[in-house]
Amino acid sequence: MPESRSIELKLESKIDSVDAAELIVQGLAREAGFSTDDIDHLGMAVRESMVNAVTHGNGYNKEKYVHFSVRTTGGKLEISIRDEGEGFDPGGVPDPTAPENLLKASGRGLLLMNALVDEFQVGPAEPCGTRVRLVKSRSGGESEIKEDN
Amino acid sequence: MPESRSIELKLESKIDSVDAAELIVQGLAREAGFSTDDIDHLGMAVRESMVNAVTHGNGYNKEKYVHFSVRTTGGKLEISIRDEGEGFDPGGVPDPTAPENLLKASGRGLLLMNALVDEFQVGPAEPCGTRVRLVKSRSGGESEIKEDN
Amino acid sequence: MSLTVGVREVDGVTIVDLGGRITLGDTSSGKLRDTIREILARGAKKIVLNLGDVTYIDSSGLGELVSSYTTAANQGGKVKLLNLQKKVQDLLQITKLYTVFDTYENEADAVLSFS
Amino acid sequence: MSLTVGVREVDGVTIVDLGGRITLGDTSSGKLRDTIREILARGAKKIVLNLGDVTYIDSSGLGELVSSYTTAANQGGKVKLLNLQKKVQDLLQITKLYTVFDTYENEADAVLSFS
Ligand SMILES: Nc1ncnc2c1ncn2[C@@H]1O[C@H](COP(=O)(O)OP(=O)(O)O)[C@@H](O)[C@H]1O
Ligand SMILES: Nc1ncnc2c1ncn2[C@@H]1O[C@H](COP(=O)(O)OP(=O)(O)O)[C@@H](O)[C@H]1O
Repeated sequence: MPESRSIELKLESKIDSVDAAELIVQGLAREAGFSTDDIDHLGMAVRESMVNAVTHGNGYNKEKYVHFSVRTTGGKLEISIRDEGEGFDPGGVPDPTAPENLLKASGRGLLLMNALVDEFQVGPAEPCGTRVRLVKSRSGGESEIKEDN
Repeated sequence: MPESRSIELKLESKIDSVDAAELIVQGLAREAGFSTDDIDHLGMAVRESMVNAVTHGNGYNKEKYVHFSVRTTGGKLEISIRDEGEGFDPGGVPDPTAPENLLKASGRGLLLMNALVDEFQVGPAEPCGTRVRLVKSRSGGESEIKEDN
Repeated sequence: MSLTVGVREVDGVTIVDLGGRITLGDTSSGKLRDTIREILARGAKKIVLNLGDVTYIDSSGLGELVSSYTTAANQGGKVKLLNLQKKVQDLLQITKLYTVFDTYENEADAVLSFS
Repeated sequence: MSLTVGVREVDGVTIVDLGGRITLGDTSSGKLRDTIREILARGAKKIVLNLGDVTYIDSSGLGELVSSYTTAANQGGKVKLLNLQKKVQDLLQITKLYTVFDTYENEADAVLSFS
């Protein structure tokens, strides 16, 4: 069955939107035949990215929205998350796996996103804010977590 | 596991919002341990209700929103869908199962909603528009479809 | 999400193999309607909709099935249904559309019913 | 979605049974933090977090685990982890937090490790 679906939403800057995006992605991934591990990883990656958009990007501001879109085609699932925040320099984010950062209570979101999907991009968006792109393809069997961090 | 979650969203008046609400409800129902049949029925009921809110209620108007909320507590899932439309008189809707209406191409949404969940209410909302409430409890085994129509 | 449509001929009966979802807002509903119109335009009047791979249908989708039926009937044709999944059967039950449609569980029976 | 928290004592070791999701925005993170504070306030210093029924954890949840660890350490206590599901193990791997936490697969070993 050549399943191909896409959903585009303008979501409020609150945690409910994070939960919603996670459930939507998990549902589409399940429909598209992703493995349980892949579904888990996609859910986590989208959760981390949505949390950043809602908190760091939009600062829970009621006037700002998170622009969420997800598309499945064939065995590929593609997510885009854009906020209306100030933007930031991803290169300037400290490595959370460095010994001096290991006991910090935060700073692991970007690392997890990158590890949990096949393609991960983060950068400035038009007209403002930050855009994250997450892509994962249906894997054959075992879960795949990138260990190249 | 005493699973209890709730999600409240303000959604645009478009079909993507229908798909989103459906996937969210299906996901929460799955988490809460509903059967496959129950999940299907909840998905369909919420889809019918969202379609009405987006089309009949808000008329695809970009300035109007659909206020969607879902809550699971114990084995019970509760959905509320409110639009910003003109409202309507549910009592005045013709019975789609009457012989003279059987060959009509539409008019079966409210009937389906009522049949697919345990509790179904539709009526005027504050401050305007229509509110639909759908409640379904986790059933023991077989799917239950109300045949009392 | 897409509805897939395939058309084939068996002993003078036109079988339309449908797959996926028949719901509002997709291109799906248009696709089914166009297919029925083309079939009738060719002069074929015996039509079977094979719903075996239809995973999902909503009230708009049911409406499309009814429209197919009435469009065909208006031109002296007949639309019957084949391979209904339980979900779809339930919906025909609730809506009493089972009184409108002849339904079949295997293709041979459906084809034979026209002769 | 709720994090469930239960506290019990085994041979002088405080075991915190956690269940559900540890994520941002729930009351969950606060719950864990409060529990750890209460335990330390009672003077207990040997703490095992039983994650056997934790179905989900995100980076904020990981942060909460780390905070528990450092809060205890600052008061001369120690937090160890028990019964990690594969998902959680993967996250400790990616984040290199496995170098911070002692982890155990059964309760007896975890309790014994303090003596
Ligand atoms: N969408 C965003 N807008 C602005 N800043 C961001 C955004 N995403 C991430 N950041 C910055 O990058 C840092 C690291 O993010 P992350 O790795 O997700 O960890 P955490 O969210 O726990 O801090 C954040 O603390 C924040 O300063
Ligand atoms: N939210 C709504 N706002 C306004 N009118 C509605 C709403 N929901 C239903 N209606 C009215 O009730 C009728 C029956 O609805 P329904 O049973 O869902 O069938 P259909 O949507 O196919 O017409 C609609 O045609 C419409 O006139």
